[in-house]
Amino acid sequence: MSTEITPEIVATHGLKPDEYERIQAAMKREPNLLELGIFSVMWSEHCSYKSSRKHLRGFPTSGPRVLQGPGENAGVVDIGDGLAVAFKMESHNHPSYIEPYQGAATGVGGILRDVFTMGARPIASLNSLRFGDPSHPKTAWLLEGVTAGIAGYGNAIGVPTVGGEIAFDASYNGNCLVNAFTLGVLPADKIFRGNASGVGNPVIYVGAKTGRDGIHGATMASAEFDESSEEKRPTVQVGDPFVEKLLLEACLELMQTDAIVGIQDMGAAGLTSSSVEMAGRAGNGLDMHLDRVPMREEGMTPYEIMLSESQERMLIVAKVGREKDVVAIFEKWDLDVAVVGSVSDTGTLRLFWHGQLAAELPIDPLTEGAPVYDRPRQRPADLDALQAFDPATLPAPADLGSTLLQLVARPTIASKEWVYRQYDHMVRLGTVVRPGGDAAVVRVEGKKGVALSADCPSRMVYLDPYMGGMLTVAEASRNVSVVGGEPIGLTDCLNFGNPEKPEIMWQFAEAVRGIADACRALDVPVVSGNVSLYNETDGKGIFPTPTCAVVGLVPDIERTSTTWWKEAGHEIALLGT
Amino acid sequence: MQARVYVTLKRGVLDPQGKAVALSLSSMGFEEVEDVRLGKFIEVKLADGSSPEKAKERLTEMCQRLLANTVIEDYRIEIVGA
Amino acid sequence: MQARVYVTLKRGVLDPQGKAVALSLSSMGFEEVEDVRLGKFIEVKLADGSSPEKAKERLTEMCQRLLANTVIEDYRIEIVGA
Amino acid sequence: MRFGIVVFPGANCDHDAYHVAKHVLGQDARFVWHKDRDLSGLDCVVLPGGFSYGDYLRCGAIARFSPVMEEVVSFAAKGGKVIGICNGFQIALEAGLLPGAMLRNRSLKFVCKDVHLRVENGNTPFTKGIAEGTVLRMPIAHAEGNYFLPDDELARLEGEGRVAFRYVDAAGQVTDAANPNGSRNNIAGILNAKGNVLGMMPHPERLAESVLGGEDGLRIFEALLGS
Ligand SMILES: Nc1ncnc2c1ncn2[C@@H]1O[C@H](COP(=O)(O)OP(=O)(O)O)[C@@H](O)[C@H]1O
Repeated sequence: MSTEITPEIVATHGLKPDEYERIQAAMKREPNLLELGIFSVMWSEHCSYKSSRKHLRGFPTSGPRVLQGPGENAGVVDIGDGLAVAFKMESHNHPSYIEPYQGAATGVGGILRDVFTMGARPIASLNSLRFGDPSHPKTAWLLEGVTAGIAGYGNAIGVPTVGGEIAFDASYNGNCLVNAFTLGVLPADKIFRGNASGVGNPVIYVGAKTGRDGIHGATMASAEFDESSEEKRPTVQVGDPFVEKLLLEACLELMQTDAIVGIQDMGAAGLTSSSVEMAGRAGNGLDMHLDRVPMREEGMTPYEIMLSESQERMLIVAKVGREKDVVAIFEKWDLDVAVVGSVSDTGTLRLFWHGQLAAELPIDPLTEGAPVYDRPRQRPADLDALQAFDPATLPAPADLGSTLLQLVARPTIASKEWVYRQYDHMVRLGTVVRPGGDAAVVRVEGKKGVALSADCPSRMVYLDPYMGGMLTVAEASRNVSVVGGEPIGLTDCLNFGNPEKPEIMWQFAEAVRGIADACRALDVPVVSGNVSLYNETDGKGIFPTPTCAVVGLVPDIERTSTTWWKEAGHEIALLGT
Repeated sequence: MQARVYVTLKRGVLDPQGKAVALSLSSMGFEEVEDVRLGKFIEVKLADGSSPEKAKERLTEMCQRLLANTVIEDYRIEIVGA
Repeated sequence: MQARVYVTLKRGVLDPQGKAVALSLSSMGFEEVEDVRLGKFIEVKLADGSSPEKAKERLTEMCQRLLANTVIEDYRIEIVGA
Repeated sequence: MRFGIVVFPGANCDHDAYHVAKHVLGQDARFVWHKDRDLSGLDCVVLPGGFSYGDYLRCGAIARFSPVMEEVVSFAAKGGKVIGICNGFQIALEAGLLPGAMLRNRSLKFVCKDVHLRVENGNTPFTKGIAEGTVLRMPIAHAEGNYFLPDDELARLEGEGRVAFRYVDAAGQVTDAANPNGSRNNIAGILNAKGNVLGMMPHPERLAESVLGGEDGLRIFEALLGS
């Protein structure tokens, strides 16, 4: 740990020189490499939301049904009769572009963990996908890999994938989007949170062993791609849905006891973000002995252990003296489990390596004290010209019939049956309205169900981000309501280009404003979400894609509607404008 | 001519299948099993008429483009019965 | 000690994966590909202390019981680095 | 009737089978942990669908070594009824309860959709009261349901009337287009020689309530109750 911190090392950690100065000020000394690594992860766009946070504050996040808003692993909304649903959407864009199968698979695995850490049993998943032009040489490979990865993970773990959306456009040629959504059910009065409270409580590591997977993935996801990133290929994380299924069952079994006080999944940024965030929420400190972490490979360093993105792992804070209850359950499910540390009142994260102090960081600067930027914004110069275009000036098609056929053959519009046939969309005996319509309906309990839809008209957002943001909320809400659901909550995944470009930042702020205003108008609170920036390759950004998933409450699953014509002779009415 | 391709996971890449097989073998009483890694064994039958060198070159291209996922896998090629 | 196990589909058992790989290879321009068969390549690391003969015997048992499904698959065992 | 649903690590249709047995049919049902050996008092053991041991190596290959499987084999030998659904069918094949093996679907893809089955043998505990030739709609959800048996054994299986269900089109015709995975002779489900063990790739438990789109699957369970 005696590596000298040079400007190059700072730069390879994705930190700007002024950010490094702030780190020195917060530490009141030079950080060592391990400490720098932890700062770089916590201050990455992915964990700190440093470019977006200011704007996200505009979302309406409360309401009579909201039991947990943004800030936890997933949002939770009350659905009555003592039940609640937890849901969230997350991106896995960059990993999926590098290795589509594993990238998409681990994206599904990650969002599932976010939901079951809240104490909820996952009952349905959605996904929203964007690929490049169908004729681009990589598109078919990405599409096949991503859908197979979603199927491979979701089918194996036994959570039905009941819907989603897919669109193709050249703006995604070098940067596909993979957004995964999961919803779970839990008792309204038994929500688990990522909270390291109770000084002296043991910190327990459970799940799979730690390997050198995806080290620096979280910082990679926050940096723009260039030609060489395909060369630099970091060690890709490989998902193990079988272990995740065991982890799911073991966690839910553990949650039936009263042995634990807090739990958080190790997503991107693994042990670093889970430990720091749990301590931060409780205003406590943590001591951890990294040599006690179950390891898959020999010769791993504290730096690698803290930054590893190995999948299917969780961090638990248990009540003092209840360690053995936790250990017994995880051993029953053949999972690794190790007491790695304890909660302290120091307000610092102290990491030990074979008894030696290897890092000591104040928690606050890592979480609350992370940079927040009000980045410059500017309306794109070409927008006026784009908006001035009047489609009515286009000549009418000579043959409407053949134009219609061409339209429905466009991959973005054509049936997505090829995709959802590969997803087990029926497991768990809940799928009342299957994929293929406007929204899926899934039974929760008795006659109660939820309607789910994820949407984003990204071209509209490109042409008018504010209006496009509103239309996104409107479309998802409409899809939910036409099957019989009352929209009760929304989660988003905001996929944009490089926020350091004023035009992109403007798109972002406008789209967020549009989403917020539409949510207010429709009375749909935003309870969770995710931001994915730097979706650019060689300076070319994607269409702004603020995907929204809306959850609707269906009071009676026997009263839903589907899209197809039912019988000859029925009357057809056209509603709306 | 016949080629054999062995595709294996790169060192350090998690092998969920191998892990499960190793566990199951040792619980079946094969305690001597310390580790299992699962890979692919691909037999490719080629039209005659080309040299083993040329064939190896072509096979390398096939591996790079289709047979192996070089992000996480290594491959080895053997040309037999030339 | 290390063992390598090659598991292949029996002749006469249709190999849908191999067929698909062969098709895509030839459509990618590798016209010389006449046939592809996909099998498994299993590397087993064994604790030291036993003879290669004994190891082979144990491996045969592992194959019969778990590693191969003899209704559809054949296997071949190689003991290396004894 | 008392159902026991085996819980293998990685199984994910265990709760579904339980729900149908207990809540839809109102029968007695309990889970049996894969490391337990107690099958006492059970009339029917269900090997449920899912991904036992992640389906690693081969579907069902590892699960069949679970301690409970020894008991299931002797339970079947004593005439107890066993139904293996999807992954449970694969496990039953690996365990030797039923003949044959599964290959990858010829499409190489996982496929989840409703298919039509024709009842080929109405004289089994699982089909009693359903006329031969009846066409049932039932979902499939698998990547390896391409049933294989060598020629001579296949002829014997057919000759002994041990094909329980075949994939057909809506009109009940055996066609290649109606074969969703490439199974030999469009086979969707088979019986052991004594007729008390059924393995089937389609999921009868998935269409057992009208709110989920149909009740054809329930008929298999109802036949069991009446047997
Ligand atoms: N990635 C996907 N995963 C699962 N289902 C999908 C996916 N993409 C589309 N679908 C399903 O296909 C149907 C049609 O999708 P799409 O054409 O995008 O719908 P719409 O145009 O109505 O938004 C919907 O029911 C949707 O849920």
